[in-house]
Amino acid sequence: MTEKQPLLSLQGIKKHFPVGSGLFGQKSNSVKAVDGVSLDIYPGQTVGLVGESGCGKSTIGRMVVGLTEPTAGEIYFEGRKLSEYKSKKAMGKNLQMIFQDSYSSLNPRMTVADIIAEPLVLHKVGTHKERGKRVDELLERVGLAAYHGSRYPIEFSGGQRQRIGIARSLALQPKLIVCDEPVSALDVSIQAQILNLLKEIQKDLGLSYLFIAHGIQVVKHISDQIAVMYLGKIAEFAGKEELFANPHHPYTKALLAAVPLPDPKLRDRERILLKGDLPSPANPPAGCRFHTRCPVAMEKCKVTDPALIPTSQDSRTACLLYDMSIV
Amino acid sequence: MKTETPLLEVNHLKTYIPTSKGEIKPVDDVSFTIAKGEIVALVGESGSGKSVSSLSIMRLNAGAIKYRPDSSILFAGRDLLKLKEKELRKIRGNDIAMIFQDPMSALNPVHPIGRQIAEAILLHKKVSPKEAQKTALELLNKVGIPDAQRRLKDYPHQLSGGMRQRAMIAIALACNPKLLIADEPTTALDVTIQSQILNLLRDLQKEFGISILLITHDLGVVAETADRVLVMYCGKIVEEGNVEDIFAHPRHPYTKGLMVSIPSLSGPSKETLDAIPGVVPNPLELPTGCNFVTRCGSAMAKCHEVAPELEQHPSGNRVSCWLHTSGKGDDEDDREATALVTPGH
Amino acid sequence: MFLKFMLRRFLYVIPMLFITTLVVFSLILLIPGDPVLAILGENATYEKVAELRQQLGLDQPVIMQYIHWLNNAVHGDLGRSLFTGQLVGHAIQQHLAITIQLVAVGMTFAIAGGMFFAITSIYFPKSWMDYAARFLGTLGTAVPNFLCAMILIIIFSLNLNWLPATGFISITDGAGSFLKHILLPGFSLSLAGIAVITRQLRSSLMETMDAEYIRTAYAKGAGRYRAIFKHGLQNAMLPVVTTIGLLMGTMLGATVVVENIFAIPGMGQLVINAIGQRDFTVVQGVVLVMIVMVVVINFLTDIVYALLDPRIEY
Amino acid sequence: MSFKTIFKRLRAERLAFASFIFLVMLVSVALLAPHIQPYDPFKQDLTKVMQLPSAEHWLGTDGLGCDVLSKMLMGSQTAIKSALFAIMIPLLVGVPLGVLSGYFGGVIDDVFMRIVDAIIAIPALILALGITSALGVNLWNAMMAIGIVFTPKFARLARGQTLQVRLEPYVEAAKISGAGFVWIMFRHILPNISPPIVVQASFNLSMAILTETTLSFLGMGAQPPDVSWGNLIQQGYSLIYINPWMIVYPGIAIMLTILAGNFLGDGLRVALDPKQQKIV
Amino acid sequence: QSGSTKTPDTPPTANPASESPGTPQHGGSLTVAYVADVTNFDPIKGTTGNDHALLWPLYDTLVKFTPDMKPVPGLAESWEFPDNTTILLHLREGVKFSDGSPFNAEAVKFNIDRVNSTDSQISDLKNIQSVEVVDDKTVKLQLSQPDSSIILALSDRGGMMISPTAVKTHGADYSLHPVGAGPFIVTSHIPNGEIGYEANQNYWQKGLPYLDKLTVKVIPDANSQINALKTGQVDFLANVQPQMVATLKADANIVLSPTNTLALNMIYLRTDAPPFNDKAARLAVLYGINRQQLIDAINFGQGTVAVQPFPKDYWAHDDSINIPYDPEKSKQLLKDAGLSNVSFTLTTYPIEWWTRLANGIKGQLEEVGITVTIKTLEPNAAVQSFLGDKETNALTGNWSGRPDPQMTIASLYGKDSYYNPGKATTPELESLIKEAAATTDQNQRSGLYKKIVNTSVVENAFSIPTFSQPMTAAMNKKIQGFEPNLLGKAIFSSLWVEQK
Ligand SMILES: Nc1ncnc2c1ncn2[C@@H]1O[C@H](COP(=O)(O)OP(=O)(O)OP(=O)(O)O)[C@@H](O)[C@H]1O
Ligand SMILES: Nc1ncnc2c1ncn2[C@@H]1O[C@H](COP(=O)(O)OP(=O)(O)OP(=O)(O)O)[C@@H](O)[C@H]1O
Ligand SMILES: [Mg+2]
Ligand SMILES: [Mg+2]
Ligand code: NI
Repeated sequence: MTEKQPLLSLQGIKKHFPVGSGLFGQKSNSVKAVDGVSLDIYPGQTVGLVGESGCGKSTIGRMVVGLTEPTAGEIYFEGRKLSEYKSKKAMGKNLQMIFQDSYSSLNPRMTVADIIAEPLVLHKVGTHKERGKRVDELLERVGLAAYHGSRYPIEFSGGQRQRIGIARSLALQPKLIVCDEPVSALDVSIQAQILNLLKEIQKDLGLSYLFIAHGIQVVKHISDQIAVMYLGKIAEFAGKEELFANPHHPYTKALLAAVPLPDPKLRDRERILLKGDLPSPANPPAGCRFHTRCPVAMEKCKVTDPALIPTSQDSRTACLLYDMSIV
Repeated sequence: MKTETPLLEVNHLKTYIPTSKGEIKPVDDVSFTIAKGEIVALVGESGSGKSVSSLSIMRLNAGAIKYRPDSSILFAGRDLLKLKEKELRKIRGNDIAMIFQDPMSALNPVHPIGRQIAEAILLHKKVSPKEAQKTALELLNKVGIPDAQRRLKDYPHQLSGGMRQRAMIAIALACNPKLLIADEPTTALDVTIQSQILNLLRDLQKEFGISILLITHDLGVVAETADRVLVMYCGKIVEEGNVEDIFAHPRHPYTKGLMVSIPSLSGPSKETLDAIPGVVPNPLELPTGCNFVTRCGSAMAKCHEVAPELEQHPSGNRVSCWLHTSGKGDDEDDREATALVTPGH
Repeated sequence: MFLKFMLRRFLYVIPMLFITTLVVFSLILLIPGDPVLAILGENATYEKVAELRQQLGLDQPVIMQYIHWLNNAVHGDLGRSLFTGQLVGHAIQQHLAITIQLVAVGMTFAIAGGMFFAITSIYFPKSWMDYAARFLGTLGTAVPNFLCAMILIIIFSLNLNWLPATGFISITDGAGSFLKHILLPGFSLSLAGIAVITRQLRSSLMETMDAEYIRTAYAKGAGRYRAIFKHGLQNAMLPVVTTIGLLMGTMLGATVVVENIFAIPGMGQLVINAIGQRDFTVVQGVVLVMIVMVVVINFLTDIVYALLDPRIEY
Repeated sequence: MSFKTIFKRLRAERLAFASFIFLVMLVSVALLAPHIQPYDPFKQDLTKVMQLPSAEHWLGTDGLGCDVLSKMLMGSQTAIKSALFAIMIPLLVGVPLGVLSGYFGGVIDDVFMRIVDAIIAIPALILALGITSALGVNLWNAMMAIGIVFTPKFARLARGQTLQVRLEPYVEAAKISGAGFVWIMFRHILPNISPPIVVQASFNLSMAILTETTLSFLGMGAQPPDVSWGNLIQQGYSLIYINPWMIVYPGIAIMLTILAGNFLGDGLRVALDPKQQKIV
Repeated sequence: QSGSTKTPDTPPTANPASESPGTPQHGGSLTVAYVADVTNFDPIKGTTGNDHALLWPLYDTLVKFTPDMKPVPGLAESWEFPDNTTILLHLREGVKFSDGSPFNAEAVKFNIDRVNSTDSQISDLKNIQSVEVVDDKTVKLQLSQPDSSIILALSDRGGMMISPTAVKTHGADYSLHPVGAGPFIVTSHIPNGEIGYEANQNYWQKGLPYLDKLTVKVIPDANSQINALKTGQVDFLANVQPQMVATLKADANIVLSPTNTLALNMIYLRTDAPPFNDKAARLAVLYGINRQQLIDAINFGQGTVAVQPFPKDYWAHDDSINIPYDPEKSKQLLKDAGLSNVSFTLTTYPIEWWTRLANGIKGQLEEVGITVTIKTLEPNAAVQSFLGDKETNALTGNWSGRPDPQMTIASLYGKDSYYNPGKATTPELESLIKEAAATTDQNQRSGLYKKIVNTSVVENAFSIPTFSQPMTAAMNKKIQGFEPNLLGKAIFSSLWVEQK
């Protein structure tokens, strides 16, 4: 790892959503959407976040950009606590987000130029004219033409809308962009275009991404490090090559095995089939959260919740198989 | 090609939809067959007409749909497009069954799933509701839902996504259909669940010899599941062939493009992906000539003028591309493309 | 669990009743025209007015009057009419049964009619019945109910002489004559309701019939009839159930007009009379009872909703 | 969506467009009323009351010998002015309250919504009667009462819509960029919740006219010398055995206007629904 | 006029115009449509003039009246005036209340004391200082000052005898269990719905009533009344609205019985504030109204021009008093007084007929240069606004009439009269009113009333009479025995049904 100071550092963050209601509407239970996650992102790096639906990926992203307050833990940005920022405004300059649903992330009643200019207006950047110029630049940067600015989102295809969303997120020249499944809704051919664009932009501007996705191929393509999440916790965190070459956590292994490969010759390869579904985050299993589905679960997994421990130079895993301290 | 008569034979299917802005042709002259016990995959981008084709088989398309009169869909010798609604009803759910992409919305939210499975049985078999419930229980067990007895009384919202899709499959299997049409059955599911469901489908196919028309846009799913592949683009089939063949030697530029635009899981990742440029044309403003011409890297003048026919390629595949009209070999391109897909092997 | 749900829903009703009664109470006190002057008429001397005001408690601060009234109301005492001296509770009892019968019939017509037209319209799309149902769904909301009542009377009473033009016979005094008397007012009362339910149910059914589970039903081999009645209707009824609760308030309000035209001695007549006379105790009492009825109906619709929709957690 | 597209899409809805044309005509008639009415609508002639239609008075005369046609024209002006007035109240009061309530949630929301529920529980006509008698019997007070009665409905609608819109990613994107409530409300929420509110307003414009008619019938609406269709109907009702036509004209005018308002509302619902749009 | 207007309470007189052929037949039942329910079955608590018709079947009064409003014996067989502040009432023998308790001097004292108690809304008898039981059948009324109206006032609410036993038994709930000595008893009452009466088997007048059963249906809406009558749901309609007369005339099954009444349309003026503190302005209004035109237009010809508070056939009426419609004179009056731009607010009720009338008046007055602003308030609020809050200059109202002219004058033109909120008077008028109160001879009295009317209306225009309101009863042709009276309040107990 680099000695540099991380750009973003999550330290033991939790997010519990109160749910359900007692007789008088009092909250009786909570969904432990994120339950103690620590993660660092370094400048110019991309950290991928994968995991099954509902495991808390988006919640982390939203906490990073300040859309949700963590229940516990701290987020540091450039060494400063996010909670110390006076306003969202100050954060918004450095932290931006790209959303999954390219349609609903653009206000259908605003022109594309207005949408892209919005962050600039909010931060009182430049004059009206200058902003206009910047919008044109941004549009071109993402592969659209300046004349597209006067149109409405409805007039664009999904991929084009995603480009507009990217242009908007770039407007304030942020240092980190949270990409919450930016390509899941797109066709493969378009997906590739957007992934290329994101990479290009990173190269040009040197920014960092927190890249959230289900699709492990996509994450692999774009990330430097990858965090595999399971039920509100990080199961394994590793450098990309390391993770694929040598996965440690049984969940990571199962996940990789489950991805269908576009090669019919590999169809009969051996693979680990996980039983059952993801348990509800409202009452996660005791001990290791994965033990209910883990093909190699041990007795102690039912009681001990494993910590994230280094398994190799570049990776850490939360699994008792690798934790020698617990017998 | 198989010599025995296929289970399903779709001939020149043309499904047109009149809209206020003009007629769109989501399915325009599509022909294919499905043999008994075969899994055929239909792949293509969003909007290419996969769902409309599959719905046309059972004539379930919504709205003011027109099937052109020269189309025919022969199932066990009968033209489904010409059947009376009443006769068709006897086939739906009985000989041909369907499962859909989003099992949440495809299940009636106000009925317990037991009732929904039993209904499929009661509609076709003269059995008592009690027996139907019993069969439903067996089906739930068969599709691998644990604690099936209790689940019978559960409502869809009480099940997880994977279980819902299993319940959908149970409904589809209720009357031992000969053909199962699965329209993106795993798109809404997580990969770990997806592999469970795909496994289940494969097992069912093996056990009962059901034919499956599997609609998907995930080439990985195709590679892992299908026997034969149909690639659709803008309402037409652009390439058809054996699964190994297609993946080893994609011939149509679109098929090739699809294969290279997926990031590969094995081996080192490339800096940039070879994306197909441009976007799918608006169905109301299809280009003249080949539909793919606007995005094709090897488009020729001819491509802009005349649409190619789907022709038999010497390899056995059928391709609809001027690059591959009879006699013209082009194995160099093929090798290059294939290499991109599976560099590690 | 279900009992707990009901209890929770019920507890929620209490603050609502409290606010409602406060609104009604203050509103009534805002109404100009001193009831004391009206009661005393030509004999209104200064002393007499003051005396009567005190006697009626009208000299106290409004909030005290409210608290006093509320306290009594909770104990079932709604006071006495300022004019007739009759116990308000008693007066309401006499009128309530009539209005309940009227509204029940109106509601039945509205629901039955609305469902009939909506389903017909969906079952036979683009047929004349569809257009008729759609037209009715709009027309019904466009005809003031007194006009409707008048037209009905002109046709069925004055010209055909089939049904009586005025009056009311309680169902306990003979179902036949009850029906004869209630048909016209019941229909006039329900016209807007029929229209509203037709519209609502039709659009909700239309949406439902596009749902994927309907396609699933067809894919199973179900026919139209089954798709609509077994699968579509229950889902489509859900939003309508809420509407039905709201309709109740509209209908209770409309009894003011309908009861007037058909000379039916119900709550509507009672309240409009009392408003005219500034008989505050009666107005307060009647409005309170009407609100309680609406609230109870809404409570029941919530319960029905929860029963119809298994997704509601209780 | 620009007005042009909305207009284009509305034109595709035939009935709605016809209604739109009708309403435009009605508004023109209302605006032109002072110039096109054949007589001064207030000019009484007690020697010629309740006359049947004639060449001189196309629709006859009313109970004071005024020209009914002129009064009808005048009434169209009143109908439009008063209905707009009535609808302004929920739009200016109910909608902002609903937006606030939906956006901030929590205690404000609880309190607002309890009040809204409570007011909705009061039978509307009775509430309107109460407010009118509290404010005094005349047209504007009646319309104000109607406006007040409509307000909770709009508040509820606006709240529900806001609840949805405030979670839309585009609102979150604005929040990330540092937008405050006021910005979000005016740039994002109001424009996006306006279609259902416009639709509702379109229905309620006609509801306002209808309710005024009912209030007039009960003697709590517009009072002569103010001219409204409602009080023409009231007069027509009370003099129906002298000249039944007197109730027919305002009756038809009201019904057509309401029908048009409802059809237009239906059409707008479709025209303003972005779901119905396709990528071009 | 129209149904729900509150009319300050009134008494009776009329033309015995109706000819009832044949002899009365006993038995049968009758359904009457009536505009409003009784406000209270306790006569001292009722508040509107509409109550009488519903109370008379139940309560006999000490004095009754002829159709032209002359007093005739009722429960009091005769009366005498030993001096001008004493009245002796000789009661009828053998009368019992319907609960069986006897009607005697004690009961009369009980009732009259009750009328003058604080519970009571009646002020007609306030000049009765004390009631003395002379013997079982004789009562002595001691007056505080001469009051010629007392005798006819005893035919009104104040003279309705209720059973003291019933009052003692039921107390505050008496009104739910009313007991009188009238021809009927109340058997059922659905408030705002229906009152059921049955013949009182113990009625003192043998052979009466003819009917076994009388049902009164409350139908406030005028159109609904007509519908009910036309469809045969009711047999009798006490008061047909003027605009309905024509349609009923055309119906062969229905007989109309029109009569003139003491009821009168008035414009009450606020005489202590501009513009009506100026006599010229008042007189300009008096002359500026075309009364016949109002009758024709607003009432479709029903009614007669009135310029004095007493109608034509009434003994207090004087033919010589006449005020022609004279717009020129109005203008002249205003000009002479130097008044220009006279304008005033006229309050009326939110009822179609009333607003039409008020607008008619407005139109007429505008022709003589007086601007009228109409303010519509509900009856109760209107009266309060005019009399109490002094917010408006004038009120259209109806004077519902009183049995005795003295009662009328006392209510309208006395210094402290209820309908004289400006306390307008002249010394001459005051003394005339006093004198009339002390006079019992009818001829003398009518002379005095002529003078009173001359001063208050013709010379000073303290309030402006417009036209007298006719009363038209409508009934199924099988109904006989209806006797209309000048008071304009129907008496149901004389009705009988022709049986085929
Ligand atoms: N506002 C909220 N209130 C209550 N529960 C919430 C809320 N937001 C998220 N959750 C719950 O928290 C858990 C994690 O949600 P999150 O959206 O972070 O998952 P995810 O990993 O992004 O899933 P997906 O891949 O489906 O987007 C889920 O169980 C979800 O239901
Ligand atoms: N009922 C309809 N009315 C109008 N257009 C329709 C209708 N159904 C489908 N289409 C259009 O037909 C084309 C093909 O649609 P289809 O649903 O078959 O695509 P698909 O290949 O299944 O896509 P996806 O992968 O998104 O499911 C699309 O352009 C779609 O917009
Ligand atoms: Mg997510
Ligand atoms: Mg599809
Ligand atoms: Ni491999």
